[in-house]
Parts: sequence; structure tokens; C-alpha cells
Amino acid sequence: MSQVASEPVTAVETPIRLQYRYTAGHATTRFLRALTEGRLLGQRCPRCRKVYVPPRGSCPTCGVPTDEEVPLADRGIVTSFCIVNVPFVGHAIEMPYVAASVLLDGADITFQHLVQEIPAAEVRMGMRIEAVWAPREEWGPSLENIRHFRPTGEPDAAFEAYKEHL
Amino acid sequence: MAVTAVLSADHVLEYPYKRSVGPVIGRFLTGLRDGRIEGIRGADGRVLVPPVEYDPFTAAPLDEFVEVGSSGVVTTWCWVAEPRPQQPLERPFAWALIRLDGADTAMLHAVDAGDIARMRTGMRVAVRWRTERTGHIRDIESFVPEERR
Amino acid sequence: MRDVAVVGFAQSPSVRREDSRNEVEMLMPVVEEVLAESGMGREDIGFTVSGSCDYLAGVPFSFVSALDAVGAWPPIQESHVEMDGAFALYEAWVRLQHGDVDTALVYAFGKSSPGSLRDLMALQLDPYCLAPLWPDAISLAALQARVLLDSGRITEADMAAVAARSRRDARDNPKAQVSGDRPAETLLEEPYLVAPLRLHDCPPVSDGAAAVVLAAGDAARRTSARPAWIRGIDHRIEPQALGVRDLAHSPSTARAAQVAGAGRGPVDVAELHAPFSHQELILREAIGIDGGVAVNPSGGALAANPMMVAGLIRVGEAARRIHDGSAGRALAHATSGPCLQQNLVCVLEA
Amino acid sequence: MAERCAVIGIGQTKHASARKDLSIAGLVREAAIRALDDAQLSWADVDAVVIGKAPDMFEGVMMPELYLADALGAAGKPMLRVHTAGSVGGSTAIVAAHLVQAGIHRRVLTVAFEKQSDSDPMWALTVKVPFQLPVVAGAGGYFAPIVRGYIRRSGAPADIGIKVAVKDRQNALRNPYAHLHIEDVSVDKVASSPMLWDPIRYLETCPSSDGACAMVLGDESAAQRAPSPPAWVVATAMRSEPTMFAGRDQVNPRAGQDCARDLYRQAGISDPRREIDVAEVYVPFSWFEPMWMENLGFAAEGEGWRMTESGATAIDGDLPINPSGGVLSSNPIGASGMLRFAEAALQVRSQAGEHQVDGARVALGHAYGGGSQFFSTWLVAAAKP
Repeated sequence: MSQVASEPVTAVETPIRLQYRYTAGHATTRFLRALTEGRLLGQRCPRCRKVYVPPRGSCPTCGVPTDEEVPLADRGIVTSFCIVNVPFVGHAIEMPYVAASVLLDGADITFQHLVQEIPAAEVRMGMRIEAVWAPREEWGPSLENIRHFRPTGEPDAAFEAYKEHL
Repeated sequence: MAVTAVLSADHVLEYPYKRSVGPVIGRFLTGLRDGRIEGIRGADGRVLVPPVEYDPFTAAPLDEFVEVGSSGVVTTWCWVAEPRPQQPLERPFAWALIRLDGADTAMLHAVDAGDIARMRTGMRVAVRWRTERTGHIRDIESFVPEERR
Repeated sequence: MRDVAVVGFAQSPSVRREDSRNEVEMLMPVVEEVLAESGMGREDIGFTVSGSCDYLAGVPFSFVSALDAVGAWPPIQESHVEMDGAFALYEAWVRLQHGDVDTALVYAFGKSSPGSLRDLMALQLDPYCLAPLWPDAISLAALQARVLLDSGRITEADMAAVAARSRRDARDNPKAQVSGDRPAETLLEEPYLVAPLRLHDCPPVSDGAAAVVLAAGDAARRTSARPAWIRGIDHRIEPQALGVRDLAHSPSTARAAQVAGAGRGPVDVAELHAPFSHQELILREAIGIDGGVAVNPSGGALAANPMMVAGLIRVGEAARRIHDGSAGRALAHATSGPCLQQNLVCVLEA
Repeated sequence: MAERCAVIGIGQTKHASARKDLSIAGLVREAAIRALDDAQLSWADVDAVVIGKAPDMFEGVMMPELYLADALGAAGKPMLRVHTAGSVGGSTAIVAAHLVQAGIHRRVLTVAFEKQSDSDPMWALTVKVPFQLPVVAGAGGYFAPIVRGYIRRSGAPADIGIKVAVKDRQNALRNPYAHLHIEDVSVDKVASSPMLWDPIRYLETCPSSDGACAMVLGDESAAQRAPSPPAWVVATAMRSEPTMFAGRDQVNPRAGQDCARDLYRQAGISDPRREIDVAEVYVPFSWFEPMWMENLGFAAEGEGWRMTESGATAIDGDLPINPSGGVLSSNPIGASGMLRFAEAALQVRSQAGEHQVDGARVALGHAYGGGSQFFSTWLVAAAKP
């Protein structure tokens, strides 16, 4: 097919597909296993006593292993949030949705999760929230067992309570 | 702390990279699509195949294209008894550095020789073109021992 | 130049698959051990630098979470190279030459087990005309080995002898992954993996981590009874395309060795980062190492090859021979890229 | 520190969402050649190359410096590859400066790049890894709650982000290399652009760019021989802290504060707001200008927004910030930090063209990366230190 007068080549497709087998490590495994039973498990640093969730097996500021496990409630507060109008690749979710920094009661660090069952414009910093779990038969080793968080209706936490978590 | 079997899961890192190639590689790939192999003259006068945009030793920009032959000599090779999934051939083959006629450097590609016994350094091989060509290094399906043609 | 020495070295065992620990969990004990050996606390470290590569585990920014292993709080002076840890050590040495800090922690980690190392190394190649062919790492090394064999400078028996000696020496190295005492003759009876390479000519796939502490001048003398002084360190790179290089020689190693002053005196021990057996023979010639030198008494990369770590381990192993008094002058080498494209040489003295 | 170090050559590409005319090598070359030409040097004059970029997954090339050795004239020379996330362009330049200051090399070429159009940065930055929390919609989703935290803490008026965006986009119109040239940019246009990650609007975010930046750094004798005025490197500083830890202040991270303090200490600066003439600060979302004003010690905590509001950070203000248009106008991620460093050097060399700040003698270059955890800064001056 050596046709001559065609356009010069300016780009080339070079698909890359790499397959990995990824292991979770002990701390993450125990956190995820607890989630399959509907429990939230943090870890406390033996040195600074801070409680990490999800635990990663170490304290980032002390550089030491964290092996004391701490059960945590599935409720807490929104410390901050953003209202997202950008499609979330691979997730069928109605926009806008609220991605919040969630501080569980008893934990010293936030993680991001969804806040729903409230109009996006009404979500507030300091708002009390609780987990809404997926039906038990859908549970797996994943934080996605918690579909989202929703307001509890309790009074908002004072700014002082979470200003160190921004 | 009780020992728990560690969880593991598949992770696929996949993207269909589309690369702009610039004028030099573009011309080489255009040539491949049209069934032609072009090298480029280096700062020392040697003909480099595949062409490079900049001289490997002086970094000078290169732009003098030289058409070279579609057959040449194997300067080194190895035998892949069990090809990997993304490699050019599914049956056992040789990787070889091949110095095409008119070129001074060797290019890497696969040689479809059928059997390791047919391979030797210094043997002549020729391009086997893919029928459907798009301007890609894989427009060269492989090289084949020349006497086989 | 300021006097800078390796004063501590620690490494994890190299294993085929480190399943139970993530990178941070793998690194933490190593960092702890190297600090203890150097008699330092985290607060005594002036500069921290690491080496790793995202593609090994297929996770972008993998070095970011690894920082958790050093407890970077209060904030630290820190850098990272997407290279073998030996090059991180070079950056640390530069920083100590710059002179505003006296101590440095260098660490490296690499888990090769999650992916298919042999295949993904193709991504180091020219992304337009080479990587799309997916030549695997062993095949590229095999092309180089045949150039050497064709030249008549070595035989397959020479390669097997390197492998046999490495495995034999590795028996004394509890951190090594592959060891044994099969003689070269029986290794040669094995089938080819990618002819002309047999399995024993190739490195194992390893997960591992290592750390080194460097200190300058008095700081080194305070912390170590017998510091391994870096008398010279240099690294050089070559063009990448295999077809334009002289694969039978390593001019970049030769140049780095010259600049590092390797030839200024005899060395007692050389730790060469030669992942493939024939590459040791190329490196010996490039550096000018004669038969009397103990090469890779640790077993070398043929016994354990955690990617991005194995080069740093060479420096650590060489320094260890000085620390324990078994060597007065040692040489370490690290490599990167296909077929010894980039090479670092470090000369250490008691 | 045995030697002085100066910037003696600067080059950058025309940044664009896709430089379809170039290969990766062609892209880095465009910047590198311009830096060499600026210094009137050839490849043979370069002793070593230090290159930086962000994750390799952007281009799908593992350790691309290996393939780029030819294009950057590195054959037979030392070559290092730095990667410190978004701050990498800055930390790469700092490693190069240290090579000169330590007396190891006389002239070092340093380059940083990203060719983001080979893939999709949203993909590369949010690769889904098993067992990790589902990531929320890219960098904007990560940083927007932090911006909200800043607004709450400082009580800043809601339009500060808009003002920054208008200023930087107008500045970019003076910079021929900038990716975005939005001729009709206005408060209304920014304010009415879609709210992507509330409180961050579309026109308050950085683009995704292909681009590269390069500098030639030289020792004192190289600087004396340079054809143009050198920008002397007065001080460099880097700080890192972990991504996530209990009690971490992401609005005003301590690593950034410590980094700035260290920089000023080395340079003997006691009042940075007055003693520094212009700063190129890494602002990928407009609200980060007031945040970094505080973090860098130009304003008291909670007061950074007043600098924006009063026009102090405008190109004719008392401390112009990002006269080049900044990251908001060009964002080849790996190069963005080096562009800040290089633009600072251009200013004190009086070579910034249309976006030159009158009388700039001392300039700050700043970069940050990761989750606001890696910081690198340098201070350059027209006068020899």
C-alpha cells in the first residue's frame, strides 16, 4: 500500500498496559477487613498518641510503627469541603456533589468522603455527620462500604474544635 | 496483633499514549508507512538508522536524510524462546541489532528465523513489511533471513 | 573538597516478594538501624535524599508516602531522585560539599514484585521507535553479552564463573536472595533463558530497601571509629541507542572511574553493580580491576537486585568492608539504564 | 560554599496545551538551546546536566532522562534526574546551583519539562490504586477544601481569587511564552466562569501545558564572561513535611514558613516585603496567592488577601507577584517551578521584556508540590553577593 502523496506522519500511538499485583500491607489489610464487618479501625501512634484513620502502619511525624488499634465511631464532623462540578472519572454520581474532609470522632486526621442527603449549598464547615452504609450484602474490603455521610442534625461543632484540621 | 492474610488486588496501569513525533521521527515513520527506510547523517558523517533528532555525541541537530536499504547485516542477536505478550512475534524469534545497507549504525528489531540454528552474527536479513501500514515502527513486522525470500 | 564519609549502612533482606509490608513499613526499620549504627537521631540529620522509581509499583508519586518512614517533622531539608539510591548518595555528597550541613541520610526502596519488571523496563527506551517493540530487559542484556562473546574476549564459561562465585559469596550474606555452591560447569548445563543468557546470568527480581548515613569531617570522626571516606565520586552517561554504542565496553564507567581517582592506588574490594554476569567483565576492564581484587564479596546484583536500591547497596557494602577493617581502600559502582548506559563510581578509603 | 553561582542563560518554550510540532526531546531542546544561546555557549561548554520533571506516567517514559541524554548533549557527562513532585522545577535548579557552589562544576545546564499532551494529566495524577480511598476529582478537589479553610480563617472577601486570576491573566498578555492569552479577561469573565470545585472557578485554575524551561548556571568566572548581566544566586532553601498527619496546617504549612525563613536568614533579609522587589510564586489556583503571601512572610497571618485587594501584588504594585502570568497562565507541571525560578532571574537581569518590573534588583522564585508539603525557593539578585 505504498501510496505516496499522503500526509506526513506527525503522531504515533503507543498504548501502554502494565499489570501489577498490589498488596495492601498489614495496617491497610486490617483496616479493610474491619470494614467488611462494618467497623472503622484507626491506629494510635505510640509516641505522639495521635489516632490515624485510615491507618498506614506508621506515624508520619514520628517515623515509628503504629500498632495499637483504636475502634472509631462512624460519625464525626466536616472540617472543610468542596462542591464538585467536575465529572468524577469512573463514578456515576449526580453533580454537583460534595467532597468533604471528614474528621471522625476520636480520630486526629481527616479523610475525604462524600456528603449527601443535603443540598450542596447547605453543607457547612463544622457540620455533624454520620456514615450511611451500603447494604450489608454489598460490603467488601473497601471504604466504599460507606456510601456517603449525611447530617445528623446535631448542632455544628465550634470552629475551635476543628481549626487544627484545615 | 493477630496475623491477617494480606489483601492483594490487580492493578492495571493503562493509557493509550498518543505522541507527537517532531519532524525527524515523523519523516522516518512516514517512510515506513510508504515502505521506505530513511536514516540521517550524523555530525561525523555516519548514517544513523533509525534517524535521531540530535547527534548522540555532539548534540548537533541533524537534518540530512539518507535512504538506506531494506536489508542488512545482524551485528548481534539473542534468542527469545518464549516471547512476551507485547513483543512483535508470538513464536520464538531473535532480537537483533541490524545494520542496514548504507547505514553505519544498527537498529533493533525482531528477526523471524524460525529456529535458533538459523541465527548467526553477520547473517543477512531483510525487512518483512506489514501489509497495513500506519507510520509506526511496527510497520516493520519483523526481519527475515535473506536467503529465505 | 570537604572530607565526607559513609558512617552507616543498613539494608532490608532482599526478597522475591515483600507482601506483608508496604514501602514505608519496609523502610522504617532500615532507617532506624542506620541511624542507630551512626549514633544519630533524626534531629541530627541535616539533609535527606532518596532514590526510587514510580513505575516499579505503578503508582505515581510513590516517594511521597515513603517520606513517612523518616518522620519528617519538624520539616526537613529533603530531595528525591527518580534514580538508583547511589545517585541520591551523589546528591547528598554534593550537598555536603556545598557545606551548609554536615550529615545526610540517603535511602532507597524498590518493590519490583508487583509488576513485570522485565517488561516494564522497556519503558526506559526511546518511546517512538524502541519502546513500542517491548524489548525486555533480559533480551537487551543478551544482545550485549553476545557482542562480548563474538569478540572472543569472554566465553560463556567466564560468565558462569562470575555467577557461581557470586552465589557462593552470597552464602555469607544474610540479606542476599540467591545463593548456592553449584560450580560453573553445572550451571552451564542449564538451558538458555534468552540465549546467550542462562538464568544464572540474570539478576533475581527483588524487593528491598537500604539506607546510608554520610557525615563530613569531624561529624564523621565523632560518629564512626573507622569512617569510609569518599575520596572520589563521579558518574557519566552515554547515548542510549544500543546501535550507536560500543556495547562491549563501558566508556562512561571508565571516565567516572578516572575522575573518581580509582587508579590512584590498589583497591582491596570492589562492589560492582553488574546485574548480568557479563557486565561484571565489562566493568572490571573499564575500571581496571585486576585478579587480586575481591569483587562483589556480598554476592552483588546477581544475588540480590532490588531496583533503585542495588546501586546504593554497593556503596554500603564497600563502606562496610572499610568499617569492619577488612579493606583499606574500596570501590563501589552503580549503573542505570539499558546495557550499562549510566555509571557511577565511588572510591572509599579508611 | 566555595563558589558563587549565577544564572547566565535562560530559555523556555512557548507553552501550549499540546506542542504537536515536537517530540519530547524537541521540547526540552527548544528551552535548552535558548538557554545556551542566551549564555552564548555551546554544548561542549556544559559540564553536567540536571533534569527534573514530575511523574513519568505523564509521558509513559520511565526515567526519560536516559532517552534524553543525546538531545541534551549529556553524552560523556554527569546527568542527574530530580523528582520532588510539583516543586521539582525549583529543587532541580537548586541541585544544579549546589554543583556550582560546591565547586564541582563550572557550568551546569538545568532543564525541567512536562509533555502532558502525550497523555491526560487528570488520569496521570489520579491513577486509581487498589485499597486507597477513592480520589476526588483531581488536584482541584484536593486543594479546594484547603482554600475554603483559608477563606474561613482569614475572613477574606469572596472575590480575592477572581482578582488574582484577572491580574495574572493580564500579566500573561505581556509574556509571549505564556500558554494562555485571554485578551478579554475581566472580573466578569472570571466570575462567570463555571464553578468547578467550589470555591474554585474554571478561570481561577491553571491550564495543562506542554513546556520546558532551562537555565545555564555558572561560577563566578563563567558569570564574568557571560554576555548578559548574570542573576546571582543569593540563597536557596528547601523544606519537606509529610502529606498527612494529625494537626497538619495545610493552609499555612510549616514547611513553607521554615523554607522562607531559612532563605531570608541566608540572604540577610529582615523585611522581605520591602527588601524583595518581585516574586514568582507557584500559584496553581488563584487563592494560593494570598495564602502564600502569608506563608512566605510577606504578610501577617490572615492578611495576605489585603495585598491582592490593595493592588500590592500587581505588576505596578509594591511587590509584584507573577508578572509572567504565573502557573495560572502556563503549567507544564515539572517545569512550572523552574519557570518561577527563571522568571525571577529574568527580572533581576532586566530581561523580562514587556513584563519587566521596573528596578527589580532582588527577586524570589518559589515552588511547591505534593499536598502543599514540598517547598523550594531561591533568591536571586543583580548585585554580586
